[in-house]
Amino acid sequence: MSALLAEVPYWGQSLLRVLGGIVAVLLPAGTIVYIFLFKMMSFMQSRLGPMEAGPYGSMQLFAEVGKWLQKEDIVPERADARIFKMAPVIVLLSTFLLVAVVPFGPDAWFTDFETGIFYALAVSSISVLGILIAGWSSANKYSLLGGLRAAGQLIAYELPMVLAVIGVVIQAETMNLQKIVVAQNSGSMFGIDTFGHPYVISQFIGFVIFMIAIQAELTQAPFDMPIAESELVSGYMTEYSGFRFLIFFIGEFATAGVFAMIASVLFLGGWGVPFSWFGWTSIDSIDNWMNVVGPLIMFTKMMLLVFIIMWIRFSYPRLREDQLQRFAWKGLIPVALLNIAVTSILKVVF
Amino acid sequence: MIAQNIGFWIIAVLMVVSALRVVTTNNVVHAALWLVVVLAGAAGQYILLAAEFVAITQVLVYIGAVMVLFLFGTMLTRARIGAESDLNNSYKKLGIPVGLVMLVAMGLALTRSFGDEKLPESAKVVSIQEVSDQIFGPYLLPFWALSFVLLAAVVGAIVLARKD
Amino acid sequence: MSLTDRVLGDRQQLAYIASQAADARLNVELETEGMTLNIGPQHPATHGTLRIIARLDGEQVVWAEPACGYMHRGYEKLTEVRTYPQVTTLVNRIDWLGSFANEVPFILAAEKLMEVEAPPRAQHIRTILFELSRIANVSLFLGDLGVQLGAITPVFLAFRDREYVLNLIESATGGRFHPNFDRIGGLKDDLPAGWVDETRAVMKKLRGFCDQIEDLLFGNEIFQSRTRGIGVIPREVALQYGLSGANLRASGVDWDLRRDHQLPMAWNKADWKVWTHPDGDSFARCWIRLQETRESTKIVDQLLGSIPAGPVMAKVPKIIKVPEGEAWVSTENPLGEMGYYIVSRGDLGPFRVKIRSASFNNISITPWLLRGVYVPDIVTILASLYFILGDIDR
Amino acid sequence: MNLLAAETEILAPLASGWFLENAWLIPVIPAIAFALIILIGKRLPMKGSELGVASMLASLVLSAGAAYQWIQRVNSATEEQFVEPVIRSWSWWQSGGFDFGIGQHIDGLSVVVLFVVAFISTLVQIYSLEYLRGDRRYTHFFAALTLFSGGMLAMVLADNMILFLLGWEIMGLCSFMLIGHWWEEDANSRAALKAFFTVRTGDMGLLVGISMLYFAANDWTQENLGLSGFSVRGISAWALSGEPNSTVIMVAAIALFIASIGKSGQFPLHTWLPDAMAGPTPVSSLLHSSTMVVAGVFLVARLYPVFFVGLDILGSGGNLIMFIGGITIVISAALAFVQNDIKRVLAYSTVSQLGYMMLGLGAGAWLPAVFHIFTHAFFKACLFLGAGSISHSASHHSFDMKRDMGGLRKVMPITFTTWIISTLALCGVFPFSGFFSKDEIIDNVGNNGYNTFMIVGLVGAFMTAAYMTRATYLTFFGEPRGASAGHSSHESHDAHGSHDTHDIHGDHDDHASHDAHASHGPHESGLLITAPLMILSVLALGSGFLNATPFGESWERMKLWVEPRAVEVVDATYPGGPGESLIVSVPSAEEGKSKSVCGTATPEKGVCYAPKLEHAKFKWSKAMLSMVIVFIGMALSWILSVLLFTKRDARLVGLTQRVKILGVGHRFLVNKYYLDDLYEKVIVRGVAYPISSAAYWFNQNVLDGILHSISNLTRKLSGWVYKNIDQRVVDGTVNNSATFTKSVGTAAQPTQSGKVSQYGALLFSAAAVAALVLVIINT
Amino acid sequence: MPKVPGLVKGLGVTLGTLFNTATKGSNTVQYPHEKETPPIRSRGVIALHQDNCTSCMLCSRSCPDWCIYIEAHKELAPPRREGGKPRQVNLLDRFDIDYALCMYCGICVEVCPFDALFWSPEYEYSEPNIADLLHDKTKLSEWMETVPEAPALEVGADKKKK
Amino acid sequence: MFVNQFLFLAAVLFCIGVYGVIARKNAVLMLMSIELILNSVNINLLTFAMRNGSTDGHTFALYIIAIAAAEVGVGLGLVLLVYRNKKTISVDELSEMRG
Repeated sequence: MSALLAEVPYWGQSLLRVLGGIVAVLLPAGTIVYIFLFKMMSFMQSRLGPMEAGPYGSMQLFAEVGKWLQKEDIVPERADARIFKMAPVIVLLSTFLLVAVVPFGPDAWFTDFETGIFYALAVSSISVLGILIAGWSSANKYSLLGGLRAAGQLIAYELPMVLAVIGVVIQAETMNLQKIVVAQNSGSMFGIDTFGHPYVISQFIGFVIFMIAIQAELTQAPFDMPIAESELVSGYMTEYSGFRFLIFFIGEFATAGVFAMIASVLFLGGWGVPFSWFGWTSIDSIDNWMNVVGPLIMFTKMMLLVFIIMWIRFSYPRLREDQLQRFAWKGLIPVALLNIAVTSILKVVF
Repeated sequence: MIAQNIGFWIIAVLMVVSALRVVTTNNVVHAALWLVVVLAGAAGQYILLAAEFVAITQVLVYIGAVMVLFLFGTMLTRARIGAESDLNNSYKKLGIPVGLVMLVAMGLALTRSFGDEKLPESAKVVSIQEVSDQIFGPYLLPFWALSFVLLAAVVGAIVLARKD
Repeated sequence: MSLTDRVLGDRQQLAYIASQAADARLNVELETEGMTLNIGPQHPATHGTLRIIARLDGEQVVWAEPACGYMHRGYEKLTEVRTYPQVTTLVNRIDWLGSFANEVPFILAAEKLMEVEAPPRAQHIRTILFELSRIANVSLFLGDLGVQLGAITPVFLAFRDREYVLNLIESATGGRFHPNFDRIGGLKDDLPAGWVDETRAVMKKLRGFCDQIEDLLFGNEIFQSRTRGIGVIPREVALQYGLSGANLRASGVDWDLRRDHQLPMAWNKADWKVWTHPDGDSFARCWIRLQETRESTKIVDQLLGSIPAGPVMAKVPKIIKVPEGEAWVSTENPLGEMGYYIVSRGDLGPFRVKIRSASFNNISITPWLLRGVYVPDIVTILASLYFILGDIDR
Repeated sequence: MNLLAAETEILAPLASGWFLENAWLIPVIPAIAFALIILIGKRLPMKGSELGVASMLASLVLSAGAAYQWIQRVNSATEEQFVEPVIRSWSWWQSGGFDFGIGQHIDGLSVVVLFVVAFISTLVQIYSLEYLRGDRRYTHFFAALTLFSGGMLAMVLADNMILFLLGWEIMGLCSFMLIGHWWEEDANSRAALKAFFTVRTGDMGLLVGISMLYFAANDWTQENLGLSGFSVRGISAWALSGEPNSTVIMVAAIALFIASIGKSGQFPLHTWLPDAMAGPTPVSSLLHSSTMVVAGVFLVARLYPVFFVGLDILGSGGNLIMFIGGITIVISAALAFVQNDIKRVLAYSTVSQLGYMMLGLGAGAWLPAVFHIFTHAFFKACLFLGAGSISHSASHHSFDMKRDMGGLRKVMPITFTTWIISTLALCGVFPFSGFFSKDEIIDNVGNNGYNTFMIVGLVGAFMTAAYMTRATYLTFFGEPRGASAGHSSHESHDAHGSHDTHDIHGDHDDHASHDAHASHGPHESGLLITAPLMILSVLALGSGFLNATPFGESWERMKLWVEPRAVEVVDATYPGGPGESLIVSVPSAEEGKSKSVCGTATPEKGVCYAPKLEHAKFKWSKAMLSMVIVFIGMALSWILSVLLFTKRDARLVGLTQRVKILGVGHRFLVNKYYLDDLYEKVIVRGVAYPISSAAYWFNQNVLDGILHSISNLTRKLSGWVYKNIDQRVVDGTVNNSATFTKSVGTAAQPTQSGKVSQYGALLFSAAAVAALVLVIINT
Repeated sequence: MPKVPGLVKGLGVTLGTLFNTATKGSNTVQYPHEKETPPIRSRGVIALHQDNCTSCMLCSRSCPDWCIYIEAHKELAPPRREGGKPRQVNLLDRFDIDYALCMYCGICVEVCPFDALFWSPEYEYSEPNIADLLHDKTKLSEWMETVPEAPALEVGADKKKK
Repeated sequence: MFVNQFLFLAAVLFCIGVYGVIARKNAVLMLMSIELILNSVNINLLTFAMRNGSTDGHTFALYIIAIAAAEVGVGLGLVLLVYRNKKTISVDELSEMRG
C-alpha cells in the first residue's frame, strides 16, 4: 500500500487504511452472510431462503440490519451496564485488529508486521475477553454458562491453532504473512514449480488442524456449544438485542471471513498465483495489476474456505463440552505437536 | 521521536490511571478489565522499546490467556455484579505511605543514576531470530528450568483443582 | 445377583455402572453449593412448556425434576360434558403430532362397550391412517433430534417429507392435524380415488428420507458420541417406571401392543418386525424410532395392497348412546401406549374417561435418569425420550 | 618429533570392534525397556517382566561381547603400549558456555563392572520372576529394576561426570522405589526414606566434588586435551599432571569420597544399608550387596588419580580412605554378630567387604580392590539369593534365624550347598574366589607399608569367618525352629509379615502348592530360584582363578586386562583414535623423586592417565597365616554356636546379662553403636531444637513485647489524642489523625495473625524504608 | 467396500440436497406469489347453503365448542301445493360461525340433515381483527361458490352412499 | 526518549502494585497486583535492553511472562480450592495459624 499511496498525505493514508479495513471486514462478512447463511443453508435444506427483499432476496441483509437497528437496545436490569455494552465492541475490535496484517496484494496491505501471524494469533485471542464479560455481565445463568464454555473452548483451541501455524512458519522460515505468500507462490514441489508450493499439500495435517481450530474459534457447529440454542438459548448472546446483537452477529461472520483469509494466506497461497505463470522472480517484479486482482483471488480462496466451514456447520450436530475439550487436548494438540516434529525433521533433512 | 514521545505519554497516563483503578475499584471483574488496559498499554510501551515480539507475546499470553484465567477464576467464584464492600483490608491506608516511600526512594535512585540519559535514537527492532538465539543459546538452562516450572504448574494446577 | 447382572447386556452394563459411578460421585460431592437452573418452561429443549428444575454442580446435574402442568387443558373433564362424536375431536389434540392415532383407542373402547365392530375395510383404512400418523409423528422426531443436538439441517428435511404424509392424511380426512375421521362403527368416509397410488409413492419417499437421516445423523460419529451411553435406562428400571413404546423397546423389552393386543385392526394382516435394542441408551431409542418408521412404511405398503372392498361403516344408530359399562382399550401409539378407560352410564356422553398417555409416564423417569449427566446431555435425553407436551399435560 | 613419527609406524593400531564401539547401547536397551514396561507392560502376557529379562539378557550379551573385544584389544597391544580406552562422545546440550556431552568410556574397569552388573541383574531378574510372582506391583517392580540396571550401566560407561551423576541419581531413585516396594508397611517406607536421605547427604559431596573439579580442571583440559572439565579422562590426566593446587584437589577428593561413603555404606553413613533390607530380597541382592553399593567404590576407582593425588595415597601416614575402610571392616563385622535377621547379617557383611575394597583402594591396591568387586558380587549375590530362597520356601517369609530357621540343610540341599560355597568364598578360604581377592588386598596393604591396616584386615577376616559360621550354623544346622520346623502358624506369618509378605499371595493360583507349605513344611525352591543360585555358586568358586596370584604371573589375567598401564602419552592434545597414541617412556616410581605420580617430573609433552602402582609378591607363608586365622575363627564360632544354640550351655546362655562389660558391649552393638540415635536425637534434636526454641522464644518474648508495647503506646497515644485534642481542634483534622493512628495501631498490634497481606505490608514497608535510607546514604 | 465415515456421508447428504434444490427447485412454495391447491376434502371454511337450512339447530348443538349462532323466526309460507295449508317455516335471521373458536372438526357439516353446510377448501380469510372472524350468513353463503364436487371414491368403496 | 521516563513509569506501576498487594484482601485481586509488579519489571528489562543494545532483556521478559502465566495458573487453582473449601477467597480469613 505504501507504493500505491505514495502521493497521498499522511492523514489521507490513515483514513484510507481505516476505510480499507472496514471494507475488508464488512464486505466479506456481508457476502458470507448472504451467500452462505441465507442461500447455501436454505438450499441445503430444500428451500430458497429470503426471496422478497430485492432480486432473490439480495437486499435481505440490509433489511435485517435495519430491523436490528430499530429494535430497542435492552440492557437487563441487573446487568453490569457498562461492561454489558462494551462486550460486543471488544469482540468486533479483535476482528478489525486481525484484518490489519492480512496482505491482499504485493503492495496492498495495511501493516507489514515482521511477526504477522504471531500478531494475528495474539489479537484473535482478545475476543475471548469480550465473550467472557458478555456472559458475565448479562446476569443470566445461561449466559454465564455460555461465556465460560466459550472461554474454555477458545483457549483450548487456540493452542492447536498456534501449533498448526508453526508447521507453516517452519516451512516458510518467516512469520511475516506477506513472505509466507511469496514463499508459497515462488516455491516448487518436487522440482515442479508450475503450481508453486501451496502449503495445503505439504502441511495438510496442519491445514486440517487449523480449519478445525477455526471452526471451534468461530463457535460454529460442531463446536457451537457456547451459543447452543437448544441448551443454553444462545449462551452469552441471550440477553443482547438490537444493534449490540448485530455487532455480535457481524463479528461472528467477519471473523469467519478474516480467519478464512488468514488460512488462505497460510495454506493456499493468499493473494498470489504461482509466480512461474507470469515469469515473476520476486515480490518486486510483480506487475502492478496484481494489486487489483490479488484481492479478488484472495476473496475467491476465502470464499472456498468459508464454504467448507459453513458446509460443516450446516451438516453436523454439536459435540458436548467435555468431548470438545478431550478432542482438543487428546486429539488435536498431540497431532499438531507430531506435525511440528515431523516438519522440523524433514526441514532439517531436506 | 516526537510522535513516539506523544505516544509514550498518552499510554503512560492511561496505564497509571488504569493501574490505580485496578487497586481501588470495588468490583473484581472491573479490576480485571482495568488490568487488561494496563497490560495492553505495557504491550504498547514494549513496541516503543523496539520489542515487537515481546509485545505480541504479552498480548497473546497476558490478555489472551492470563486475563481470561482471571476472569474465569472470578466468575467461578461467583463474582457479583455491582460493588463489593469487603475487597480491601481494614488497614489498607497503610499501603499509601509504603507505596509513596518506595516511589520516592526509587525516584531518587533513578534520577541520580540516569539523570537525563537518552535512549539510543536509532534502535532497530529486535528480530525474533536474535531472541531465539539467546533463548536456545546462552539461556538454554533457564529455558529448561522454565519448561519444568510450567510443567509443574500445569500438574499442580490440575492437582489443586481436581476434586478427587 | 444384583440388578445389573441380571438384566443388562455387556455394553449396557458398562454404561449403567458408569451412571452409578456418577451417582456415587455426586453423593460425595453434595456439599458443593450448586446452581439451580430452570430449563423451561420456555426453553428450546423442552419443545413446549415443560420445566426441568436442575441443580447443577459445574455443568453436571446433581438433581433434576420435571415440573409439568403448564399446559393442562383438562381433557378428562371436558369429555364428561361432550357427546361421543364430540370427544373424538378433542382427544386428537392430546398428542398433536400423532393426530389420528389418538382417536383410535377411544373409538375402539366405545365400540367395545357398544359391541359393534368396524367392517374390515374400515379396519384396514384405520390401520393405514394410524401408521401414517405414526410416520408423520416420528419423522418429525427424527428431524427435531438433530436440532436438539445442534444439527440444523435434518429438521428441514423432516418437515419437507412429513408434509407429504400430512397431505395424504388431509386428502383422506380433510384435516391435516386433527382429522376427526374415526367414528364409532367405522370411518366417516371412504378414501378418495387415487389415494392408494399416491400413498405408495409417498412411502417410497419416506424410506428415502429415513436413509438420508441415517446418513446425515445416525451415522455421524459426533451424533453417536453424543447419544451412545447417554441416559441409559436398564430394562428393569424401564419397567418400573412404566415406560412404553420405543423407549421400552430400546431397553430390550420386546413389547408392542400392535402385535400383542388382539384388536379389531389390520396389523396382523401385514408382515413386519418389532425392533428392540439391548443398550437402552439415547442412541438406542432414536435408532428404534428410525427403524419403526421404516417398518411403518412397510406396513402401509402391504396394507394398501390388501384393502378389502365393502362398506366403511357398520350399522350403528344415528344418535349414539353407549350402553352402561366400563371398557379399557390401549394401542401402541407413536409415543407409546395410549389407552382410554371409559365409564359409561348409558348417556350420550361418557360418564368418566381416564386417559393414559405415553409421554406422562415416559418423562416420569427423568429425575432418575438426569442425575449425574451434563447439561447438554439433558437435552439429548429429553429429545430421545421424545415427549409431546400435550401428551404430558392433557 | 621425528621420534614420534617413527614410532607411530612401529606401533600397531589397537584392535577394536563393534561391541566396543557400540557399548553405549548397553544402558540404552534397559532404558528403552523401562519405558516400554511402564507404557505397555501391564498388557503383556507376563506383565512386562519378559521385557526386563530380555533387555538384561541383551545387555549381558553386549557387555560380554565388549569384554571379549576388550581382551582382544589388550592382547593386540604391545607389552608396554598404553591401551587407549574406547571413548565416543556426542554433544548433548549447551548452555551459557557449558558443553554437556554424552558418551561412553570403556576401559578395563568399565568392562569388569559392566559385566558384573549385567550378569547379576539378569540372574536377579530371572530369580524375581518366581520370587515376586503375584505381587501387586509386579510390573512396576520390574520397571524399576530395569531402570536401575540402565542407570548403573550408564554410570559405569559414563565418559563424563555429568552422565556419571545422572546414572548415580537414577540408581538412587530406583533404590528408593525398590526399598519402598512394599510401602504399605511403615518400616519399609521409613527404610526407603532413610536410604534416600542418607545417600543424598553423600550426593551433595558428589555435586560439590564435580563442580570443584570442573572449575579447577576445565581450563587445563580444554587447553591440553581439548576435553571438557567434566570428562573422566580429562580429570584423571589433570590430576596427575602436577598442575592442580593440592588443597583444591584434596577438598574435591574428600567431597567425592563423602559421596562414596554415602553410596557404599561406609562408616559413619552405613546405617541405611541394613535397614534397606526391608525391600524384597532380589533388591537386596542386586542393589545392596553386589552392584549399587559398589558404585561408591567404583567412583573411587574411576577417578583414582584424583584420590591418589588429593589424598596422598601411598603416602607415609595412611589416608582418609584407608581409615574409613578399616573402621568399616571392623565395626560392621562386629555388628554382624548380634543380628538375628539373616539378611542383616549379610548386609553388615556387605558393608564390611566394601570396607575391604575401600581399604584396598586407599592403600594403593587398586587391582585387588577391583577384583574384589568382581568376586564379591558373585558370592554375595549368591548368599542373598540363598537367604531369599530360604525365606521363600522354608521359613514362611521370615528372616529371623533364631526363631524360624535351623536344620535346613536336609530339606534344602541345593540352597545349602551353594550357601556353603559362597560362605567359604566370603571367608576367603583357598581356593574359593574370595581368597584370591581378599587376601590380595590384605597382602598389598601390608606390602605398601601399612602394617597396622594389614592387621585390621586380618582381624576382619577372622570376624568374617566367625559371624558367617554363626549364621550358617543357625540357619542350616541344629534343630528346626519356628516356621522351618513346619509348625508355623499364621500368627507367625503375620508377625513376620513386615519383611517379605506377598500381598496377594493367597489369591494366586500358581501358588497353590507354594501356599500350602504351612502344612507341607519347608521344601526346596523351584528351578527359577535355584538355577541362579547354582550359576552364582559356580562363579563364587571359580571366578578367583581369573587372577590367581599363587600360580604365577600367567594366571594374573585381571592384571593384564584391567589394570591401566601407567604411562605417559605423547601428543595427547589430540588423542586420536585407538592405537595412535604411543609411549615415550615407561616411568616407574623408582626413577627419581618427582612431583608427578607418573614417575617423572611434570610431563612436558605428555599426559598420564593412571598412577603407577606396585604389586605385592605372593607368598604362601602370608597366605597360610590368614588361612589359619580364618579357620580359627570358624572353629571358635562353631564351638560357641553349638554350645550356645543347641546345647544351651549354662555358662554361655545369658552371659551378656551376667557379665557387665559384655552386656554393655552387646547392647552397644545391638544398638548399632547408637549411631542412629546420634543422628536423630543429638544432631536433629540437639541442634535444630535449641535453635528453633530460641527463635520461638525470641519471637514470643522480644518481638511480641516490642510490638505490644508499640501498640499499647499508640493506643494510649490515640487515647490521649482523643481526650485532649479532640475537644479543642476542628473535627476534620482530628478525624484524620485519629484514623491514621488507628490504622497504624491496628496494623502493628496483631502481627502474629497469619494474615498474608499484613506480612506483605510489613515486608514492603521495611524494604521501602531501607531503600530510601540506602539511597539517601549513597548520595 | 470400505466404510465411508459417517461424517463424510453427512456432508454428502447436505451437498446432494444443495444440488437438488439448485437444479430441481425447492420443496417450498413462494406463497403469496404462487399457491398450492389444497386437497378437495380440505376443511378450509364452512359454506352455508341458506336455502337448505331449516334452523333446526342440530349443528349448533353438536358443535363441541359452540361456535355456531343461529337465530330464526317462524313465518307462514305459502303452501307448496295449491290449496294446501300455509306452511310454517323457520326463517333464518342469523347464522354466524365464529372462526376464532371453530375447531374445524366438521361435526356440524356431518350432522346437518338437510345438506345446508359444506366444506370448502378455501383458506385465505385471515383477519387483522379477531372480531372479523365471525362470519355471518352472507359471508358464509359467499363461500358456496368455492365448494367443490364430492370426489370420486377409491376402488372397492361401497357405492350406495346416502 | 529518556531512559528515565520508562523507568519512572515502571516505578509508578510497581508502587501501585505494592499498594494493591497490601491493601487488597481478595486473593484474585492480590494476584492482579502481583501482575502489575511483574509488568513493571518487564518494562525495566526492556528499557535496559534498548539502552545497552542487547537482547538479554527480551529473553528474560519472555521468561517472566511465562512464569507469570504459570503463577496465575497455580494461583487461581489455589483460589478455586480455597473457595470450594471455605466459600470465600478473602485471604484474611485463611489464617488458621492464628494462635
